[in-house]
Amino acid sequence: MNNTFKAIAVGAICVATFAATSNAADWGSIKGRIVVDGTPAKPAPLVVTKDQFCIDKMPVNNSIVVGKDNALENVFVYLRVPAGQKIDINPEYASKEAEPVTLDNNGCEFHPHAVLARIGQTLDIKNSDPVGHNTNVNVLSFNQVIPSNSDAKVKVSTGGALPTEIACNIHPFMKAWILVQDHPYTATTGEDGTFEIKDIPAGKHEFQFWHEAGGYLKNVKLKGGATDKKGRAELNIEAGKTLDLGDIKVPASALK
Amino acid sequence: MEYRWRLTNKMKRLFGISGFLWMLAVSLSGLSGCSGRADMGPVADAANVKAIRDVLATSKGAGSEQAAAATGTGWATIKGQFVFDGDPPTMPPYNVTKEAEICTINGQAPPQEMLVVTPGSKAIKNVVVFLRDASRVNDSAKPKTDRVEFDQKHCLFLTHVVGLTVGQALDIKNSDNTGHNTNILGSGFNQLIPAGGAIPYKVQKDAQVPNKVTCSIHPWMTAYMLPRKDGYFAVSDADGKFEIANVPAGEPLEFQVWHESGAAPGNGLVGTTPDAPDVKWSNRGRVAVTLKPDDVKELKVVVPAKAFRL
Amino acid sequence: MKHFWALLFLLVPIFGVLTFVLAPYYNHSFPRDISENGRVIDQLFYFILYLTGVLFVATEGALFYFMWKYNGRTNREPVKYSHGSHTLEVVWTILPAVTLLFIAIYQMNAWADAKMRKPDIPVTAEITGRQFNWDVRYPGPDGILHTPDDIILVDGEIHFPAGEEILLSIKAADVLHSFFLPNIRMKQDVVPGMQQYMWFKCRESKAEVDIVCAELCGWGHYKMSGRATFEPRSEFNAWLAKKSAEQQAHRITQATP
Amino acid sequence: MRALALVTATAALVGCGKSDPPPFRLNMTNVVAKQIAPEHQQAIANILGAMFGTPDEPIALKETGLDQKKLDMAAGPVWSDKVGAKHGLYRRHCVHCHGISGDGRGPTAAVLNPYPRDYRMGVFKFKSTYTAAEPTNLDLTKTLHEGIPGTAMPSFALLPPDEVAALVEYVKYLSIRGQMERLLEDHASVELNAGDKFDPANDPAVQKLVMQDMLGPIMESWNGAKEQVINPEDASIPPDNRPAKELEASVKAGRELFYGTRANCVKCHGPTALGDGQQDDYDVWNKAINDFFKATDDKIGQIASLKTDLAKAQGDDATQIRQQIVDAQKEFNERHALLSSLLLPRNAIPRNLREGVFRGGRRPIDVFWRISSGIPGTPMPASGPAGEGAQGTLTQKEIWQIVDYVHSLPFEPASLPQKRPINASEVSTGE
Repeated sequence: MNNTFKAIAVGAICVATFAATSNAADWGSIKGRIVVDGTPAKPAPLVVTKDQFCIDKMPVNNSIVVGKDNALENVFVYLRVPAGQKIDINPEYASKEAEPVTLDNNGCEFHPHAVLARIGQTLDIKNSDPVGHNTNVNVLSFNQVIPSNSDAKVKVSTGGALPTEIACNIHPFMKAWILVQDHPYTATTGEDGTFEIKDIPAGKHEFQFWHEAGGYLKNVKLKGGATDKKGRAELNIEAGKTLDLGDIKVPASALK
Repeated sequence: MEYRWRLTNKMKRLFGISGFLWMLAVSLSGLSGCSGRADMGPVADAANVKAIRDVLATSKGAGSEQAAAATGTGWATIKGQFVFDGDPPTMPPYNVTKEAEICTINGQAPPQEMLVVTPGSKAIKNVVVFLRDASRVNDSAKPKTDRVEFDQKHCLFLTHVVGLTVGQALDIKNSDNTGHNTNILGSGFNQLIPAGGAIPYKVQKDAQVPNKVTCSIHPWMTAYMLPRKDGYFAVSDADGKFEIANVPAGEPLEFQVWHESGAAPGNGLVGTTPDAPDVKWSNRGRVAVTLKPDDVKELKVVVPAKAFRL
Repeated sequence: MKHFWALLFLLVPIFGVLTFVLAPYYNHSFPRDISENGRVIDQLFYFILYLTGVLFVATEGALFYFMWKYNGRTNREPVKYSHGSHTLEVVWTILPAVTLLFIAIYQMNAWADAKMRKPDIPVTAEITGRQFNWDVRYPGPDGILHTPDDIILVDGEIHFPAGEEILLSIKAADVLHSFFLPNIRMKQDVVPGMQQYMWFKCRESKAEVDIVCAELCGWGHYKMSGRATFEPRSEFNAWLAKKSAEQQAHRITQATP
Repeated sequence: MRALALVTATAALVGCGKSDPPPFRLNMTNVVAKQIAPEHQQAIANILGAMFGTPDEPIALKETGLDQKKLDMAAGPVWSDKVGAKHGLYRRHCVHCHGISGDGRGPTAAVLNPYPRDYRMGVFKFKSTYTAAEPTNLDLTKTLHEGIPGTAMPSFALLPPDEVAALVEYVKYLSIRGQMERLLEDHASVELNAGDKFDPANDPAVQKLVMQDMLGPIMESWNGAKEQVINPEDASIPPDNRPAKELEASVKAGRELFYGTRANCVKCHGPTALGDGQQDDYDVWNKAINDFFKATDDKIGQIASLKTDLAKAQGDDATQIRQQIVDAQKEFNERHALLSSLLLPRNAIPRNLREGVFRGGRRPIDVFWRISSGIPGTPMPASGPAGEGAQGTLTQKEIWQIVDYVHSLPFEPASLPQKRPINASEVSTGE
């Protein structure tokens, strides 16, 4: 990584569209794009031994997924609420709270790889493979056999400060990560590395940047400062505006 | 020549030194042996452990399990009404799979009773409220012995939810002209009630949560029976009203609110009492409240849709 | 003091004999014997004890006499060595040999009863010693071991019918153990992979005795104990039936506390 | 002079004598893995000391509802009073394997397979409640009464009932203390930065956090265990002493489920149920240690790559990387110092069902519970519902059929040629 800051082509600027109902006055949004600076280590190929169906599917080790022009996928970006404090939630999210969060065992892979859930929601775990899976969501102490073409529902009752692992004990190579918070201000970066969190109460908030291959994304430079030792950055959300962090470069050495 | 075994001075000194060294080695190994492997990490130091302990001792009880405070004096009454917040789902009819001519009301299968809400007033029926463990029981709430009627008609349990005390008898009637075999789960009672017949069931032991009552011949028939060791329970009626009289006053009480489709663990029902801030709800549908003697506490309980598992 | 060492060594036979004489009064002697042929084994033990006791006191007395007579302070002249005497060697070889031969023959029958003459009766129970527990497996109603209706208990409570010949087959699951019933005067070492047998008959109608492991088998050896209960055949069958029913439990037996 | 040597030798040999009372130690694997600052480690040790006391004088906080008399009976050094009532039961019977703080790493733990239980996670394998629930007192008493066949856990049925009850209470005490410690450590690593103070003595917010937000849920799950017991419906329970033909039908149905694609037992227990299906997974206890070993190895690679970056970097980047190298080196040294005290992680090997040794109890109801709520903390999944009213993978009737099949396995003659597993098509996957 050379010493001068090489500007990389600015990501596509998407126009922030406000939901009609939320009064734009005291809610703001944040968005940005996370890219890898340099080429990260190629994750080790998966050892697939079980079930011919999985072997044929040849699932890929997606612990580090780098998309078009180095976009880093599956980075968890979320508002960090210090222990014991509460944050008020935009009414816009009330309707979404009832919908179940789906997690699909598909092609001996978990879709999505990075799951977001709120305390109170229901996690609906589907299995659309012809082989049986047993999904082990450690944070919910849930570990149940899911036969092919059926599903299991579990109430999301306990959360944690950091994302935790989801595994399948029949196919130990399958892995996903789930972040459970009791507020909706969480996001994961998509294929193009972009993330967006809408309707955040205006004011200074601390945002956590975390990725399974790097843990806390430490000392990452971004607009208005850098993340600290624990991958957090104090950012100010202005009412009615979208704070665009643009491209956030994560050093390749941070991801192993 | 007899050989006299005598230690020469040199050898004596030699023995002395080696003997001493040997003793030293043994003592060192002995001492080091019992100090064990050096464990890592800090150890609590007495000073501020004591400081913290004094502070913690004065703190309030933790979690919803209120510490058993001294029992208060006097009695009070708690009553109120359960109201559904939002528009309630319409109940589909029971899927009658057998003896349709008996089990339907003028050709129509009766609506299910998983969540009975009177339209308009939105009152919720069949919500069970009971005091979890009473430190003292008023005479009016001592276990009763009168009989409770429990009839079945059109393959329906006419009383969907019933509460009774240990010692009471349930007269299980069958006013259909087909057999029902009433099975009270968890109590071991599972008998065939012939058409037009009646069989009494004497309640022996109480339960933490209402027992489900089913009929093996008509599997869609369901009812719930709550046996308690004291009279501190109530089932909300058609307009959602309930009343429990003479509960112990002046001490923290914990009521369990239960509904057959309650979403909280153990079918608890988590509601809200907007106009009674001193009432605290736990996420298992347990209500913590303290009543003043001779006080009649009126609670308007608003229950959101997400509190039900529908 | 001139004869300090002689007197010191005199204490050995004195205390030796005293311990055996006083042991029964301090409950350190043999536990109560409830076995049919326990008497034979006790007699054998006491016979050998007396025999060796007499020899022990004799040799200790000789030792005391020589230490008293030839103590270092009064005998200043150098030691006179003798180059051995043939007759003495012959005598103190023949005498012990004969005595031991006699004991060997004398006890042969008792040993055969206890270890060789296996009664031809069905096995009452199979005991398996595993690190720090005695598991027992009863053949169950069909009388055949290793069938689905066997009754397997792991809490160290073993019951036997009293007043009838019992045959036990004993195994070890991991390391050396030794199934020892002090009150029955029977002890059987078990080696993993080998099948051992033990047979006895309890002459009392009701008794509850200890089971102990008599072969060091690891840190928990001291804890590897059990209770053997002897009861009439009717009570034994009732107990077995209760345990068999418990083992078939499909329902929760007691209310959760 | 020789007399002097004699005296020192005897003093040395006897010298071990009265050592000072053993203290509780923190879970250093977790503390070092989470890089908790030393002053926060001390604060955690103090809070735990205040709430739970020491191994010799345990404290039963009224919020935990534990019985102080039982804890006193079980804790402390081994002695018995005039009346013969025994004290220090934990140290007399359990500490050798389970360790002073219940970490399952007592002096004998290294030679045992499987390792003794680490209570501090609050996860128990053999119980009658739903997967996520804690065991009831009856479950813990049953484990003490019958021990765990197939492991080195012996039966303590010969202890009088009040001693067994005291030991059960002390195990719950160690477990609650362990769960509390884990929450404190998680809090310290996520919320606290280097300089922050963490002292409930003079900060009511921390006191509320510790006593209510942390201890509340722990006690609620322990106290709620009684209501989480899985009580199979009477209708699903097969009748007692049923005819052989009916049993065979049930065993056959159980066999189809065992090899079928709904219960998937064959995937881990292997085509011939010898436990040779899936042997490279870990239970939660060993996974934590395995992750610790792997993270320590990764540290080496990380330091190396940082060094290569340092060679290329200048200016403030260089100082930053140099600082990162120092931190990484410090962490590696701490980890390395701990490695020697850790026991090598072992894989969780699925049970060989043909041995007929049932660790959690051989009664049909015990095997029903193992299948219905799985074995928490291990890869064994639940096939029944996850909680009251939830939807299980198999119906209770089907679980009883698998119980019959599992009970018939040890008596299936080994000489019977093992049929190739029924491929999916043959087995009905319909409801």
